[in-house]
Amino acid sequence: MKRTSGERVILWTLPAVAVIWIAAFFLFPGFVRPMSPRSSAAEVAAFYRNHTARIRYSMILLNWFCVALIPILMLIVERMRGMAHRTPILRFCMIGVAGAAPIAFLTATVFWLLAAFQPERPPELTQLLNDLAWVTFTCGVPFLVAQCGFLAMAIYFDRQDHPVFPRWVGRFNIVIAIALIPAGFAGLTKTGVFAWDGLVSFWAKNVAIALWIIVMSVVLARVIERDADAADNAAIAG
Amino acid sequence: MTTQQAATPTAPPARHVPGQPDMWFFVLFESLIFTAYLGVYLYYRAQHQQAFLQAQSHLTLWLGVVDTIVLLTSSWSIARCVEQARAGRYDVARRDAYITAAFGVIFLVLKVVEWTRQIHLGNTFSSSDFFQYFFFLTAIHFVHLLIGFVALGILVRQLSDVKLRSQELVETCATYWHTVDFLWVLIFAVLYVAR
Amino acid sequence: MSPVALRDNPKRELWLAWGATVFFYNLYAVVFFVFTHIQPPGQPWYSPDQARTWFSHHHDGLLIGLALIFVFGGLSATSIALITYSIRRMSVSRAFSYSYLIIYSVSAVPGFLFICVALTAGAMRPDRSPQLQHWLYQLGFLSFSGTMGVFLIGSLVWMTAILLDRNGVFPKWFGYLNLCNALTEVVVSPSWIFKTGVFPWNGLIAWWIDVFVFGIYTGVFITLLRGFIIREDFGTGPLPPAPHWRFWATEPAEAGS
Amino acid sequence: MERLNKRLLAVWAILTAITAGYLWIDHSAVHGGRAQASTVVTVLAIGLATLKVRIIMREFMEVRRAPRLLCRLTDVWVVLMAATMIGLYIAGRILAR
Repeated sequence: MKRTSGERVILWTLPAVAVIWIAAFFLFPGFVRPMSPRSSAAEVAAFYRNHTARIRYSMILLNWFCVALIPILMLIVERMRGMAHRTPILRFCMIGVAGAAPIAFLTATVFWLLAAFQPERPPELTQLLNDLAWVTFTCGVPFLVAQCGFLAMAIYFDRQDHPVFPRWVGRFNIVIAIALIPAGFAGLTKTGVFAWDGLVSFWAKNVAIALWIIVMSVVLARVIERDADAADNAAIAG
Repeated sequence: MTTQQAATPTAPPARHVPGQPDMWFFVLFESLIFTAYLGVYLYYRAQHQQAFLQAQSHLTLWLGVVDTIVLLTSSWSIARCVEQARAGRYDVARRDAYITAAFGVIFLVLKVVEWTRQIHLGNTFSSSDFFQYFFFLTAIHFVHLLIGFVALGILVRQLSDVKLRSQELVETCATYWHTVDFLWVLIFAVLYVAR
Repeated sequence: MSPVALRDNPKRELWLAWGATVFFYNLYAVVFFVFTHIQPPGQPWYSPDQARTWFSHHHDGLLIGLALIFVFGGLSATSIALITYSIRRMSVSRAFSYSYLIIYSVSAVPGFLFICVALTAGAMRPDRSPQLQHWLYQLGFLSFSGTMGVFLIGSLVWMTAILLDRNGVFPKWFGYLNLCNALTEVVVSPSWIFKTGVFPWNGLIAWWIDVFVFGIYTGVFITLLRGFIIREDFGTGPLPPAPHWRFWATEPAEAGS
Repeated sequence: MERLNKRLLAVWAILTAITAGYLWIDHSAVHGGRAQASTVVTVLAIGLATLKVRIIMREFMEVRRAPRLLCRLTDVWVVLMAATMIGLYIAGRILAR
């Protein structure tokens, strides 16, 4: 007997978290028009001096909420119990990467906050912290790529009459994984679509993450409703 | 799943591996690692003899000799312990295990005293090449000895609990303890006596 | 094995995780030794100028090689998951398996992400001031080597599980090999103290003997995991011995008790 | 009252005597109040130590009652350890010249 009590509560934290994330995203002045890796040290330092407050508050917010997706991921992991798998190994893979990805993002926020903590420090130091933050944020995709890959594989192997997730969700995860991969190469160039402010490494990557969260939460909501209804019916019948 | 293995003390067969054969894998592998550590030390020592000799003169040889004899005595005790356990005299065996532990503790205390003395003399982990090796080798051996107390704990539990008693495990733990002993014999020779 | 056979094979998930593990360790070796030349490690005693030269010298290799780690690094989870599963198959509490899963998953971030970030940041701007390049250089190598100690507890968790296990999932000697590995992992920590001699991050004792032991350990556990998958019967009792090759298969002790 | 195992006592006495013998070796290595580098002393120290290791393995660790494979394996190991250590020491001395 699956214990599903409270899963709706966890699911409904997502809209709240999404609002906070979107707010933080627009509050951080370096995201709306992504900071360029071509900026000189002086420009970067000026940026941190001019926007100190917005950088601090947005990053503190992200610092609090970067782990907020973990409960949602655990909902997915719990759904994976119902899949037609022989072993829990893909669940273990998911749990493994679910913890590492937010910690990587947390590290990036620490660098941003550190740069904004003392904007009057020598410009080169500010630029160094800024580089570390952006490299961690942009290139730090390994756990997300693997997460999509593991989930796609789990859905592919879920061969039963009523699979937990529809088959297209697996293919969707592959597409997202592919969209995330180029960001790993952002260190190779400072210009063009592959640079950390570029179309591929910034926009495609972050839109892909947003899309993944939206689509997966809708899919998850449907599955959870279905399970909850089934549980209710069983309770009535019993 | 719930029943424990029923190990009754029996006379040893003509030729048998003392303890789990698997522990002998550890003995041989760990000896190789220590041989590598000691070999690296001897190689560099031979190239910088005066510096090593000068630093080595701060060690007290008789303290090292006492250390060695203390550990040898603990090894002797645990060897007796194994024999007594095999003969089914578990109370005597347990007493021998406690004697082993006591000598082990004496060794640990002597080591801490020696380290403290050297640090007061200004010889620390980062003060000279010789003392790098000295502190590294004695410390990593110290850690092995601490794990030896875990092994002794398992051994005493085997001797105390009628349901658990496994001569194989007693011998396995003793084999570990002897390994810690003979590794010290090697460390002592190259740190205190080698010139 | 053909794809069709794999689809119906009840062990497909295990074999895929095993294959991914082999792929990951090989990729790691190729990236670190061939592409980036992070191994053998750079000299710990480098001056700021030498560190800066090191970055410009290895510029392309570092960026391409580390990008590969950024893309495939998440596959490290497969070996952790497989080992977690193997511990769950033992007759010990699941607390052991979950401890192993958490310890190794969390260690991945300082274990390999920090060095990738630090060295990528350094290679991206080879014209940065030597002092800062020097700092990135040290951050990279020390976060990579100096944090090996976290695997001490992880190895001991696995060791304890193997030694207590009555299902014969792994031979006991491998349990003791875990102890050997754990004790060499802590030997790397003097790299926080020394720049020359045998104890820095490229030292003979602190690094190479440890890498040698870790290499043997990794090779052995990948082989043993293969044997484990072959023997796996999806039950809860003692694992049956390997069908043909009995080299690593300890007899399931106390079977039927 | 259990009987004292005379064999183990003798082994312990021999091992302790060899250990005490190091004091004499050390004494002989000092010339004019200062310790001198000496290959003889080093080789002797390693040789005696590995001899002690073999005695510990044979008697205390009961290898003498173990299958021949383990007897031979441990003997090979003792030789291997001694040869590696002495070899590296001598290699270091040769390279130092």
